[in-house]
Order: sequence, then C-alpha cells, then structure tokens
Amino acid sequence: MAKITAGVATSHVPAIGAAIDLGKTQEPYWAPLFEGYEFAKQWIAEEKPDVILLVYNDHASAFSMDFVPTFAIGCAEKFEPADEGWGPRPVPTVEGHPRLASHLAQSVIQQDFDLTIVNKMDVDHGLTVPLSLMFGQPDAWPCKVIPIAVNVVLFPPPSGRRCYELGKALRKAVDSFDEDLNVQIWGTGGMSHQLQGPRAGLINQEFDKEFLEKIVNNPEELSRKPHIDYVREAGSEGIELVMWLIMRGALNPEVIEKKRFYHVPASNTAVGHLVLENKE
Amino acid sequence: MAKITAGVATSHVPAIGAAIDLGKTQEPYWAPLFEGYEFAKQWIAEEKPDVILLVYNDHASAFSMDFVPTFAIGCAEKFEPADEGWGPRPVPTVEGHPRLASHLAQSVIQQDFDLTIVNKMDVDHGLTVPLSLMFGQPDAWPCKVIPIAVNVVLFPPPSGRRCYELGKALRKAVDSFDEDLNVQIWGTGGMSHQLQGPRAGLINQEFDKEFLEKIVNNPEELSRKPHIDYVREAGSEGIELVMWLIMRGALNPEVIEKKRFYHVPASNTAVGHLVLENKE
Amino acid sequence: MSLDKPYTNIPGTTIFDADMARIGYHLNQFCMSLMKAENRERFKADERAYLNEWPMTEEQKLAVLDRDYNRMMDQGGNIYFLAKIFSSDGLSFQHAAATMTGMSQEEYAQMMLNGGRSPQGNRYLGEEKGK
Amino acid sequence: MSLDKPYTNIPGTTIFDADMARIGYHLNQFCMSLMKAENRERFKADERAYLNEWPMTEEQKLAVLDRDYNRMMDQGGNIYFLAKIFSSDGLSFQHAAATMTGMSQEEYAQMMLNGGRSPQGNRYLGEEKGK
Ligand SMILES: [Fe+3]
Ligand SMILES: [Fe+3]
Repeated sequence: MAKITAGVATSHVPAIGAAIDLGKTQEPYWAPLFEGYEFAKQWIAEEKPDVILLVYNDHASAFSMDFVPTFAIGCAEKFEPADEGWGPRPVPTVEGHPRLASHLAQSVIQQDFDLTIVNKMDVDHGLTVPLSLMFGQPDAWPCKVIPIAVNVVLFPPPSGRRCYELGKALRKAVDSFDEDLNVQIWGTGGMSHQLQGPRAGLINQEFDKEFLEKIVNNPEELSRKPHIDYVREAGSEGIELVMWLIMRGALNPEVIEKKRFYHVPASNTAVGHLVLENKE
Repeated sequence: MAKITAGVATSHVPAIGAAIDLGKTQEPYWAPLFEGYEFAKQWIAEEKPDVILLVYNDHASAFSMDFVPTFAIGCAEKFEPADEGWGPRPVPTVEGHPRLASHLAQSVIQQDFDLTIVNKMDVDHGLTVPLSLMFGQPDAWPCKVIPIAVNVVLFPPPSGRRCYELGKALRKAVDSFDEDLNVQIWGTGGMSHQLQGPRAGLINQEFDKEFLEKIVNNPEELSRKPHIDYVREAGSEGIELVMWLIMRGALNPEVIEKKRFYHVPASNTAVGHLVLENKE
Repeated sequence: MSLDKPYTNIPGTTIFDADMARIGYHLNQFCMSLMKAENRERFKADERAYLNEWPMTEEQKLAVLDRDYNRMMDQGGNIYFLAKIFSSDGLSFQHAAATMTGMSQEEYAQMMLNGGRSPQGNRYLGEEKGK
Repeated sequence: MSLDKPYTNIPGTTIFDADMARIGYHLNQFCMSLMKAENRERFKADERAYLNEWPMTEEQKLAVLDRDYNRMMDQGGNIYFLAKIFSSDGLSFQHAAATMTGMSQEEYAQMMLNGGRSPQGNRYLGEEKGK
C-alpha cells in the first residue's frame, strides 16, 4: 500500500532558485541559508521517496485571471518549468504520477473537496525551487511529483482549516492506493513576507517562530488562525503559509521533528523549513 | 437586500434548442413539449427576475480535459454562445453580473466550497437552451445571468449531497448581498437519459417521477441518493440531475409548487420541468 | 485497481473515469478542435491528414474515420467530446445514439416515441436478457 | 459594499480582491503576455505600441511605462502578475519591492539584512507612526 512517510515544509523564494541556477550558493549572503538545508538533502537521499505531493501556489504563471481554481491537482505525465519573464529555470522537466494523482482526485472529491483537475500546466518557482533546495541540480528529478496548487493570489484563499482538512483527506486517499509507494507531502511558501506597497519587507520573526512551533506540536489550534491574522501579522504574501497546513494535515497527529530551520533574509522573505516524520 | 424568490428546473436538451432556432416548435413532435413551458413563460414575464443563477454543466465546450473544475462560477461581464460544432446558436450574448458573482464566490469559498472562478468562457446549450425555453427568442435576454458550471463529464461528479449543500451556501451568500435584487436559481439537465453505448435511449419514467416528487417535497432524503443510482437507474447522462439539488438547496425547506411537467421524448431524453416559489 | 469502480456492472455503458480519460486524451482533444470552423473545414477536406496531426492511436483514428462511436468510446472517447464530430457532420445526437445501439435511426426514434428503452433488465450485467 | 473587507485597515497593503481584480483585469492579462519571449521582445522594442494593443486605461499604461508599481497596484495590478514586468526588465523582486517603499535598493536591502521591517506600528492604520 502507498503510505505518507514524511512531510517537508519550505519557503520557495524565487531568489533562492536564482542563487542555485547562477552558482551563488557559497556566497556569504546565501551560504547560511543553504547550510540549513544540508540535513534535509542527506535525509532525502536516504529516504528515497517515490512520489512527492507538492503543495504550492501558482504565482500567476499557469493560471491567469481567466481561471482561478481554489485547489487544483496536476494529473499529467509531465510538467515543464514555466517562463516567468526571464526564461524557464534550467531545471529538469517534472514527471507526474497520473494514476496516483487521479486516484487522489477521485478520492478527495468524494470526500467533498471540490478539486479542479488539470492535465496541462507549466510549473513555476513555487514548485521548482523546493525541488532544487532538496535535490540540488540533478539531470532528472529522482522521483515523481504531483502538483497540488492552492489559490493564494485572488482573495479569498481557502481557510487554514480547509487546508488542514484537505491534508487529512489526501492522507486517506493515499492510504487507499494499492501500490507500494513511499509518498512524501511538501508544504511550500512563506514564511512572513510582503512583496508589495509601502509596507514591503515586513518580517515578523515572533509570528514565524510561533508558527513553526505550532505546526509541529499544535496544528489543530493553528488551523483555526483566520486569514486576516496572516495578512496583518505576516505580510500580504505571508498567507502562503496556509499551504503548510495541507502538509501537516496529511501527517499523524504526532510527528517526529527531524529538522527545524529559520533564516532571515532571503531577498524579501523570511525562510522557514521543517522535516517531519510520521511516527510508526 | 438581494433575495432568491424562486427556482426553476428544466432539461437542457440540445435538440430543443435546435427546434426553437429552426422554428419547429409547433410541429406535432415538439408542440406538446413547448406547451408544457407556456405557464413558466407567462409566470417569468410577471416575475421579472434581475439575475438568474443558472446551474448547468459544460458539455466539453468551455472546459476540455486540460482543465476540469468541479464547481466553476462565471464572474465575467458577458459570455458568448459556444460553437459546439455546428456554429454558435443564434441567441443573444449572455450578460453576467460580475459584482454579485464575485460576492457569491467570496462567500461560498469562505463557507468551504472550493470554487473555481472563471472570467472567460463561452456557454453551451446547457445554459442557453433553458434561457430559450423560458424567454423565447428576444433580441437580448431580459436579465443578467451568473453561470454556475458543475462537472458531470469526468467521473466523479460532486455528490448530490454536496450539490444540495452548495445550494444552501449560495442562498446565504445571496441573502448577504446589499443590493435589492430579485434573484432566481435554475437547475438544469436531466431527466433520465443515456446518449451512449448499446444502452442508449434508456428512459426511466418511474425514477423521474419519483425524483420530481422528492425534489419538491423531500429534498433532504433525495440529496443522499448515491451517484451509482443515478447512472444505473437514470442512464449515464441522468447524473446531470444532481444539479437540480443545487437549485433546491438554495430555496426554503418548503416551497410552493407552481408547475410540474414531464414529457417523453425530446430526442434521446425525458424532459422534466418545475417552477417553485419560496414561501414567504 | 486502485480506483473504485462500482459502475462496471451496468450493461452497455461506459463511465468516463480517469482511466478512460487517460486513454482518450488526444482523441477528445481532437474533438474539441472541431469547435473552430476553420478546423472543421480542414478536417472535412482531408480527414486522414487532419487526424494525423494528432498523437492518437491508429485504432482511434480508424474509429473516427468509420464514425464508429462505440469503438471511439472503448478507446477513451467521451460522448460530449465526440458530439463535436457528428455535429460537424451536421448530424444529431439521436442519429449518433442510434448507431451505438445497432438499430436504424427509424427504429431508435420509434423506441423513443414509445417511451424509450426500459430500465427493466438493463440495470445489471447478466440480467441483460431479462427484457 | 457587499464584499466584506476586514483588511482595509492594514497600512501600506493592497489585498487583491474581486474589486481590484476587476479594475486590473487587462493590466494583469498584459503582464501574463510577457511570459512569451516574442512578446517581451515586441514590448521592449516599443513599449507604448505594445501597451496600446491592450484595453487598459491610460493611467495603467503610464504607470507601466513609469515602472511605478504602487500606481499599478492602485489600479488593480497584482504583484505576482506585475512580476512579469520587472522580470522582463531583468530586475529582481527586491528591486521592485524597494521602489514601492520609497527607499533606495541599498537601504531596503540593508533593512532586510537587519531583520526586515518590524510589524511594530505596521499592523493597523493610525498606529503607523508607532515605529
Ligand atoms: Fe510564493
Ligand atoms: Fe446536458
């Protein structure tokens, strides 16, 4: 049977992707950040997941204003890196897992989540930067990836609670897939950041650190945080953090925390990162 | 305040649209069917709704396999009739109500329905045939229309229960809109029909008549009918009937039945039609 | 199978689920292309050449050329997509449905006038001869 | 207003809601067009001519020509869409964010190195001077 064995959380800042692509990871500005991911890189080389459910938000790349799905799942064979205005990132094509993705879609729709199924989309930095952080620069990504895209661009995004419940539904769906697969779920985006307006550059370390603590040890309470608190406290783009709750909802109530990392700044953003294993 | 005053249910068979467009409504085959809509045409001329929430399914016209939203709401200024292979139907452009549509989207997403917002789409016979049945052949449709598209093409569609609950959420959303609007909700599609395979032509009059009775007087129970019952009993395309439950969920628990009509056949299909008013 | 399919015991009926959608993806996308008048013209001018522009299987292409809707459905076609083919041909849903039942269009139309195909004996595989 | 907006009292922050999206629709769709290299080239060759192909307001066009991101946001632009403009210019999110704060990029970068803008005094309009 398929099984969710672990969860990973990480920011997906585009500047991190640029630093990797341009070979700047050892520069003084970037070195402390990449150091924080060394544990996870070694850990995942041993864990060897077969499939990653990668929760992220599209940044107006695959979805324009013509079409804004609250939750979308990518069921295609492959997904190409998007051209976000400076050409596509020089990273491998992302290979999907159409059978598992379709199974997940079927299962969570039958659990009353109104998913949109997508068979054709390019994936932007929100999806590819986490892969680069965890796997470096391979010729091909070492596992399959199922993109799960969450709307956080157009107000209102789904609530933290709804995201957490979707995580639980995904967990049930994975558990009922009859192929032996080591599945991980990643939640990406955040931490506190605001990219726009006179308040740009907001970083709320207190908020971020409490979030990191609660998502590990008290996700039920955290899942009830309202949208306005994210925006007011963590910046207009800090709302991306709700996506971590999908990851957390898909794990056991109690998890083993293998790594916690927090760093400021990466460009405009605070960076947070967790590696969580499901207790047996 | 805006208010849902009435609900209309009707089949949306393409052949009915063709009969209207080609001036065949008085022919012996078609006359009994159009006779059944005479009450509703006069009724709606007096009711003069400002906006119709028109629940229908796209028949692989706006949405290909690239993109399959479970629930989509059209927030655009206007929607053109789709070219389904024989040129667009000669009917007026459909005018939307972007402010109310956006309000509904915001409200029901915050009630945990994972809508997809659509700002660009053509509308097919599923939406335009009901307008023709109710309004005839005017130069312009006499009111605004908000398209609410439900996936019934790719398995699994949302359950009847989920549809019914969405109706309730839409009702709440309309009630909280602060402009005086007379709003109707229409549920379209069905009744029993199967368009495909050796079982094509299936008509289950017993099923249909029970459905017509229960959706008026016992929708709670009806909303629990599982997908497989629709398909087995009412034909593979009979599943379109779940959309009537969105209409019904948006009305009061008790309604005044102004009209009930049932006719076989229209091309491959049994035709059902209801006019329901909200009791004060 | 990982996907639960309670609907496989319904006679003469194909449910368009994820597995069928995957098989039929390019066939169905070809159908969508016929929503543009210029594509319909190119298709009608040389059906085989137009079909060859699509990464469909040879069986799918032959089924389209033969207008064999049951075969198209066996190979992942969905009726709402396939409707673009017979609509481009200027033919009705009733015509297409009749061809799938093995009846003539007249016989089929008469069955519908008589109240349609009865559900009796048509609910489960095996009771198929019941009617 | 019919839409509930609990977020209007956050200083220096525009929430991209349905009302903003409606105002900014064509501006944002223009931004999306810059995801194609050939469009970027045409835009760079004659920005004004390229903008005139879009049904945007004159204020929106001028804000784009001026690369005034605050004005673009006032007129319905969303930062994730607008990113296509500065990315086409070969500039970073940090550059664009700095221009919106009235700081030089150096000052802004230094603020970020110092731990970023504090939430103290930046949570509610009116306490804005708190910091
Ligand atoms: Fe992001
Ligand atoms: Fe239909």
